[in-house]
Amino acid sequence: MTVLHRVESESGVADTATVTAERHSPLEHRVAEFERSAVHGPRGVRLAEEPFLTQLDLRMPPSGTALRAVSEELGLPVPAANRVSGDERQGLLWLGPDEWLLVAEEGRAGELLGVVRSAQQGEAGSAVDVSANRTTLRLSGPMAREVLEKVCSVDLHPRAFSTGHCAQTLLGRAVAVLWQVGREPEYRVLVRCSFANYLADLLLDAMAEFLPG
Amino acid sequence: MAADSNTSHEPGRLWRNPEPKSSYDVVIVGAGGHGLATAYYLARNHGVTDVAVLERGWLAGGNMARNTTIIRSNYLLDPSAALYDHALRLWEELAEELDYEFHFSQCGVLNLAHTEQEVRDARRRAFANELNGVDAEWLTPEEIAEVCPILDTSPRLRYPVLGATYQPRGGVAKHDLVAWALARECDAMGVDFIQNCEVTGFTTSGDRVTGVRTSRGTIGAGGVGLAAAGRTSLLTDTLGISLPLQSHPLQAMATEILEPVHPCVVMSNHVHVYTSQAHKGELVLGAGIDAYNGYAQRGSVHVIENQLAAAVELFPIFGRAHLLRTWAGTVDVTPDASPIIGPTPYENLYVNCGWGTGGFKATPGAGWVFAHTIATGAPHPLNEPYGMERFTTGALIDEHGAAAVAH
Amino acid sequence: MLLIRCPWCGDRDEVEFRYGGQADVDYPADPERLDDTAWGNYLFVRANPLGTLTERWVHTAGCRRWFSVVRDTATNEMSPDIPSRRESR
Amino acid sequence: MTSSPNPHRLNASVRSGRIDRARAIDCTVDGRRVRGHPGDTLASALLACGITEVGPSIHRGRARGVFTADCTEPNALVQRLDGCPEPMLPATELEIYEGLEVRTLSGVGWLSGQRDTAGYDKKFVRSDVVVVGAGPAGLAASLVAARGGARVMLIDQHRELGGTLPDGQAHVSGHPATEWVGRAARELAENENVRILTRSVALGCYDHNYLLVAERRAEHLPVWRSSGPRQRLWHVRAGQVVLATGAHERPLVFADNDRPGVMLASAVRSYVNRYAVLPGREGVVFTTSDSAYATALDLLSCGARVPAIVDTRAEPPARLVEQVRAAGAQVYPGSVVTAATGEPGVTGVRIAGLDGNGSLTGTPVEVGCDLLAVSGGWNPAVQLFAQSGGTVRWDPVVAGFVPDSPGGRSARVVGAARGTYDLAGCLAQGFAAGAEAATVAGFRVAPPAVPQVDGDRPVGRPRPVWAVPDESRPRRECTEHFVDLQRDATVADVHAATETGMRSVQHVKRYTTVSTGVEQGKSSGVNTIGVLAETLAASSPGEVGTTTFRPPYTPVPLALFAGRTRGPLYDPVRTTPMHTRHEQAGAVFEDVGQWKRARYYPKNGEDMETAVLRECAAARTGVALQDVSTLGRIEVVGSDAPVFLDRVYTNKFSNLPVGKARYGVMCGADGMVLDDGVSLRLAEDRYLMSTTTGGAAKVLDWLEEWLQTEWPKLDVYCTSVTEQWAAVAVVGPDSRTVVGRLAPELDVSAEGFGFMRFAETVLRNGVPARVARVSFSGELAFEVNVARWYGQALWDAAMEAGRDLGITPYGTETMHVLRAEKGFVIVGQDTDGTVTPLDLGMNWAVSRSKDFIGKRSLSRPEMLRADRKHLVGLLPVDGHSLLPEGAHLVDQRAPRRPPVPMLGHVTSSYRSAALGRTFALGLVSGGRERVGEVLRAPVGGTDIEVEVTTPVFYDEEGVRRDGAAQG
Ligand SMILES: Cc1cc2nc3c(=O)[nH]c(=O)nc-3n(C[C@H](O)[C@H](O)[C@H](O)COP(=O)(O)OP(=O)(O)OC[C@H]3O[C@@H](n4cnc5c(N)ncnc54)[C@H](O)[C@@H]3O)c2cc1C
Ligand SMILES: NC(=O)c1ccc[n+]([C@@H]2O[C@H](COP(=O)([O-])OP(=O)(O)OC[C@H]3O[C@@H](n4cnc5c(N)ncnc54)[C@H](O)[C@@H]3O)[C@@H](O)[C@H]2O)c1
Ligand SMILES: Cc1cc2nc3c(=O)[nH]c(=O)nc-3n(C[C@H](O)[C@H](O)[C@H](O)COP(=O)(O)O)c2cc1C
Ligand SMILES: [Zn+2]
Repeated sequence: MTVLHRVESESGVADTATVTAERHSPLEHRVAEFERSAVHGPRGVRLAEEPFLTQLDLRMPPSGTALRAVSEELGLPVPAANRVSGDERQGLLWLGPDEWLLVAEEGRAGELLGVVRSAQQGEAGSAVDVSANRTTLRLSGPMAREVLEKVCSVDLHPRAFSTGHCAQTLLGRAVAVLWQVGREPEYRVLVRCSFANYLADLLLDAMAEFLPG
Repeated sequence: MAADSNTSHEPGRLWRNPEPKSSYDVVIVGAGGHGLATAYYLARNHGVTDVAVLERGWLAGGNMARNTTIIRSNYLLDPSAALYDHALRLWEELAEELDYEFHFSQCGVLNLAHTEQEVRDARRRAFANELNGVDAEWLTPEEIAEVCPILDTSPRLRYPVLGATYQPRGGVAKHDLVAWALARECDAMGVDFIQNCEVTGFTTSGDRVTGVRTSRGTIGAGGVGLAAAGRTSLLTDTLGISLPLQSHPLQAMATEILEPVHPCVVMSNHVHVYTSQAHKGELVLGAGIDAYNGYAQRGSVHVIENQLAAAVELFPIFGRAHLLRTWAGTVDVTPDASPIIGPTPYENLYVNCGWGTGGFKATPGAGWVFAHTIATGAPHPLNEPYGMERFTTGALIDEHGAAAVAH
Repeated sequence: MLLIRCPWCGDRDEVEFRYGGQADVDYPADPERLDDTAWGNYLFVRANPLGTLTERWVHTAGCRRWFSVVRDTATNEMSPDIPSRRESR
Repeated sequence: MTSSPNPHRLNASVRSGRIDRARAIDCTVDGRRVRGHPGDTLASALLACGITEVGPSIHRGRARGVFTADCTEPNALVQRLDGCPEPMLPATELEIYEGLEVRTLSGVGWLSGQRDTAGYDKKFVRSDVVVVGAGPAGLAASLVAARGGARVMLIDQHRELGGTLPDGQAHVSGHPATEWVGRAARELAENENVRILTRSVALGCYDHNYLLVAERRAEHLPVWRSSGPRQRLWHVRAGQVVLATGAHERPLVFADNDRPGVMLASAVRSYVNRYAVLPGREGVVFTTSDSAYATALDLLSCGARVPAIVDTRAEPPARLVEQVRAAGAQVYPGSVVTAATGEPGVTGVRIAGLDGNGSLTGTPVEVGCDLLAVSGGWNPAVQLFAQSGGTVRWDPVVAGFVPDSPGGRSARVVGAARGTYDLAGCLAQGFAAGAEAATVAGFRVAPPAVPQVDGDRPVGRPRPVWAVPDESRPRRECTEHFVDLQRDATVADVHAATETGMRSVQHVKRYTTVSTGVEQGKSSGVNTIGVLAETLAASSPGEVGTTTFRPPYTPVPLALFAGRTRGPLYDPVRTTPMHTRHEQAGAVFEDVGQWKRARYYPKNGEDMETAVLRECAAARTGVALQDVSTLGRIEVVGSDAPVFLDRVYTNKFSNLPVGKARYGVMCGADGMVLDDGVSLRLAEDRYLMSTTTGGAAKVLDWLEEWLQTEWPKLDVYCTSVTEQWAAVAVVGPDSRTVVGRLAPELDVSAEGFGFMRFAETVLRNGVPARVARVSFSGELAFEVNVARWYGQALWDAAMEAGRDLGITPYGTETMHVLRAEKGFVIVGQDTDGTVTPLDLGMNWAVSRSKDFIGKRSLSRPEMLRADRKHLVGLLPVDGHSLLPEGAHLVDQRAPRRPPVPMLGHVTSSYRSAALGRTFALGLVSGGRERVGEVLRAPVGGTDIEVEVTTPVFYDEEGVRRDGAAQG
């Protein structure tokens, strides 16, 4: 028997079951290459993919009750502009005056969508599962900022951008969400899947300078 | 210098620098290529020589001094093909007619296609050109390589060259020399060039313009032709005429002088660059307008970076050429990328504007039809479709396909 | 490369934005009641001043919000529009 | 040892110079070996070897020599030959390295076909205070700003800090100034907020304090020793800018002033003090101001003779005169060099008096020399300041163009760049500007006291001379008085320009080509302006004004601007999650926007036509599969979503039932078709819109624009989910079977799953999916959507499910054929921005009962004309001939010779397996009224006759979409 339209769960389609064996991330074939390109030491920098993170795009009026309820329910304060509340395991990224990206560990889209929807109580706003929309690159190492500065014009100096900061911006010719997750520095770069290979190429090319020899 | 003689000029003399008279039969605003050509054909074709060309700066110092000098007539739509090819036919005789070597070189123009849709569009244009009597050929990558060996036609490119239209009659001319050649002939026929004379407004009587207010006083006029390019709407605004013009910076650049390597003109809409080598030897490159309105005659540097990336992609050999100078003009862009040439609500005021990124090639043709419009009070058949009423009726002449990249 | 102050994300380079021309051009309340000239003006005629222009930009590579600023078209000096009448909700 | 390879190198006891004598470097110039040391430029190495002459001049082939020691060099331009050849490099700026090989040029370089393998890098940074120029003024500014805690960036084009200090003999606090430089450099280097970029030229200063800086990272190294990028282009956004760019010395214009051996006085100092090279043993100095006296003293202190110091001023400062006299030089006050003599190099000068009116007096005397050091005064380096709109004015005291009041710009100009030529003044201005800039940037700091300095202090006013009168010829005949050495332009040329009627320096520049070479007027500009001012009897050079200062400050390779944006990184290649499957299947790809889409899948060497016929046949008679993951997807959510879609689509979406899908068309405000696609109604307040592949970003922007700027009150939110989904279209009579196997839980029967419905289900492999019954081919078809990361699994599962049925992957070309057979348009192929939905015959999709964006435009007079171009079908009368896309259609009776009136053109044209013939779509004037008419398509000299038809060729009744017609 088929339900022709499942209004309740229409956005949950992607996450109902996590059929991991059937799942492929855009950069899974490049793991070895990432390892080869890693540079360690004081002028080190490394790139890796962190695939399949749960991501929900939240849109709601910034002053509405829905937002407060959602924030309370998630246990994450509403972040200030260009900031992230929470941490790598569960973080709420500011994307715009009425837009946030909830990023959590893999496989939690259905659950979190439920939490958000029920907190929202039918008030204006939208919550859309975008977990498969982007993949995540992780760029870390003492030279990570140097590398990003080759492809990104946002001010990444520690005085302006540090752990817990995020920005939607251009990396080369790709739009991405940049999130500093650690002091080393360490960054997460969330990028649409179809741009992932380009961005990996771009970052590896920018990293090449630090390869010994 | 007295505004006395219209006898033949002294050797080397290009123009007198007369004081403005109190009035003229016709006042042209703007001594760019179009203003000069208009004055020339007013005198030559219509015997109207009591003409002043008023210029806010130095003669031909606007876009005429800044353009990448590309001349071609392979436009898609009938009115455009007719107008631009009329211009090209005039170019073919102009140097001789004016007895002035301005290095008009029909080195040929390639318009590259990089996607299947571009191929369709380009072939459509080439087919139309043929039927309009405009020379056009469709070239395969191999044939392109023969015309322009330094162009990378390999499939290696991110956007490989899939083909190109080729107009052998197209080419370049040395812009400054064209202006001087026209100016010399106008001057000899009695036209006054008044430089450093900015028009700031008009004097009117009913629906007639009686003169222009300028930084050098009011000058009476039997008729006024505006050929002020990027500043045209500033002038029409003073009369409450709203023109659909937006003035944008358009940048170009040149390298140092190099031995000849680049045999023709190459233009690419898709990767957005166009290139040629001037007769002196510098490579001249350009691309599209800066997004924002602006009169500063300078633009943003990322526009240049993008077009140089495209240039080096297409021409790997350009990598070690040096960027010597960048500059910008102020171009007036219309919604359909076609000019406005014709009458206005004021019965003796005419406009010639909206040439955007591509009016140099039209210089003699535009001057021809604009002179006709001013002299007779009615548009020439070639500029009939180019009136401003088309933005009300919807009869646009949409040349974005042919003009999307500046040229 | 203009430096544009997105009211939400802060100062960013021009490449992150798309230009939207003159600000505050309203969509006519009842287009059918406009004559062809008025409609043509709505479609095609925009201010093109030498000097200050209140203009729109959208932060395409960032928050995707439209906003207006005042810019001098002769010098490119920019100041944020005060207050933003539209483009907020 | 026979002879020293560096005969002109000064003994270390006389001048140590800033070179490493312990190591020798050999390079090759015009095939000759030239030996120098680390620290040498090619020019200093040449001079050390006694080579003064370089390539002859561009037009007149006159002998020329090294003229400067900096980036204003007009003569010593070389083509580098080692590595990837590079044209027109000034020898005065080229640091030597082992293996450097060059050829001297005559003003024209060349490009080689050799591939440039070097890397070019970019970097984007912000800085509170950016200081350009690391001379005393710039160093002072940087020191103070850094002490305040600001992020400081100090940029200088040379390898060492100190600006011109190492060229001279000044002292600070009683010690050589270079020691002060060393201390400053250390302090800055130790401050983590300071970034020092040497070998870096600030190319341009753009709006909003944006600077572009070209850093040479590996250019001074042999190719084999360089790793990493050869050059790096820094994009610097500065809070505050301090320009301490120094000044350029002006040449002097007199007869034969271009002879090898004529050299700027400051360059002579530079060669002596910085490079320990003595450019001549008998040096005449010709000057208009104080600074060249130091040149004379330097020469004398190295054992050279200075037979004459020729000063234009009748009363040079007595202190200077005494000093040089005491050292053994003779001063000729109120005098000029009228001519350099010698062929080709200078062997002497002719000196005459110059009276108060600027006329020559007395009988010229001849003085022998092998070096003529000239100083026509100084031009503050205002280039960067002026580029972004700063204005300059003529300062008669400085005798140069100086920055006008900053006029609201945040650039502060200090030191020689604003005409301050004494060291103490430079330091004071630098300190003050650094403090000010830091303070404005939010880092409060006060300037320190200026240390005690001596040396290099001008006291007298200069007396500029723009062109020394010729001894016998009038100006118009001064054809050997060069104002621009690089462009071979003379006083006579400037004069000729004025005789044409030209008054503007802009015209003169273009007429003579003065200042258009690689020095861009740095050495030629002001002299030309001066000559012009005199010719026009202008009150001062200020009345003439300058030409426009434009970036870049010095020439840089185009490849540097391209940076990383080359080859595979030129533009992102976007691929779908099934991409590798297409590659494995041997697909040929096409570029659609940034996407690579499979165009067709040739088997066993098929050409496109054969492959497409096969793929089409599979779709019409069996089952075929296409990756449609590139289609744009937007979730439109909110209580006003139905109202909103009614406004953006020409047809209605508010009455679409939940669970159903509808095709929609969007127009621009001008009424022209913008995009189209199918939208699903997921819930009362939720739609999933699809857009064309190329339109995805554009449509989302479009929706946001209207929502935010026109209808902010609507409760609607749009979210792009294009890449959340991967999708395949399963097409053909057998698609039901395949989808039934793929999604066993789904009732795929015609009754259970009607056209334009959609359902959610779980595929056999456990993957959740949304299946929609939509068709872009007229055939029974399903679109199966899964989360992106299951895309490849979906493809594999579908192929597996259809294997026994011969499921055939198909590409965009087949898709185009299939839809064209049904008369479905492709936006962008069958439309071009000038086509309305009515032109396409889509009246059924254009609502009369509601307003939508663009509606008003459809009633403009032009849109109502009967002869508008309509979308029609076109059938070549000969069913084998294929109309070329883009071909135009003309009336049977149309003339054969141009201009031929055209009625329209072919937008899509194919061979059809289903129709067994060729067919096409086109836009034809009054086309709907012409159905049945036969037109001609003239192509390549022949005509193809075509019949105009309605645009639906296949299954006009639409029975196949339910699979009913399955045979
Ligand atoms: C960078 C660049 C590249 C280009 N490349 C090409 C190309 O390759 N091929 C091509 O065909 N076209 C090209 N163009 C376009 C072409 O230059 C213009 O379309 C054409 O020059 C415009 O006509 P014009 O010559 O009369 O305008 P201009 O030369 O700009 O003349 C207008 C004159 O009016 C004067 N003026 C303005 N206002 C007043 C006033 N109030 N009072 C008095 N005088 C006034 C101005 O000072 C100016 O001299 C290019 C333009 C630019 C900027
Ligand atoms: N008449 C005179 O006696 C006279 C004239 C000029 C200079 N001077 C002396 O010269 C010194 C001037 O000091 P200062 O600090 O003003 O200037 P400076 O000439 O010492 O230093 C300027 C520095 O800026 C660099 N520079 C210029 N443009 C640049 C660019 N676009 N990118 C990167 N670097 C660039 C130059 O290469 C130079 O190193 C003082 O010692 C002064 O006494 C004397
Ligand atoms: C076709 C063409 C070729 C040019 N070639 C050179 C050149 O070789 N050297 C140069 O310095 N400028 C060259 N220019 C640029 C001019 O010097 C100048 O920048 C331009 O006319 C704009 O004027 P402006 O910079 O004074 O505003 C060229 C301009 C054009 C249009
Ligand atoms: Zn923003």
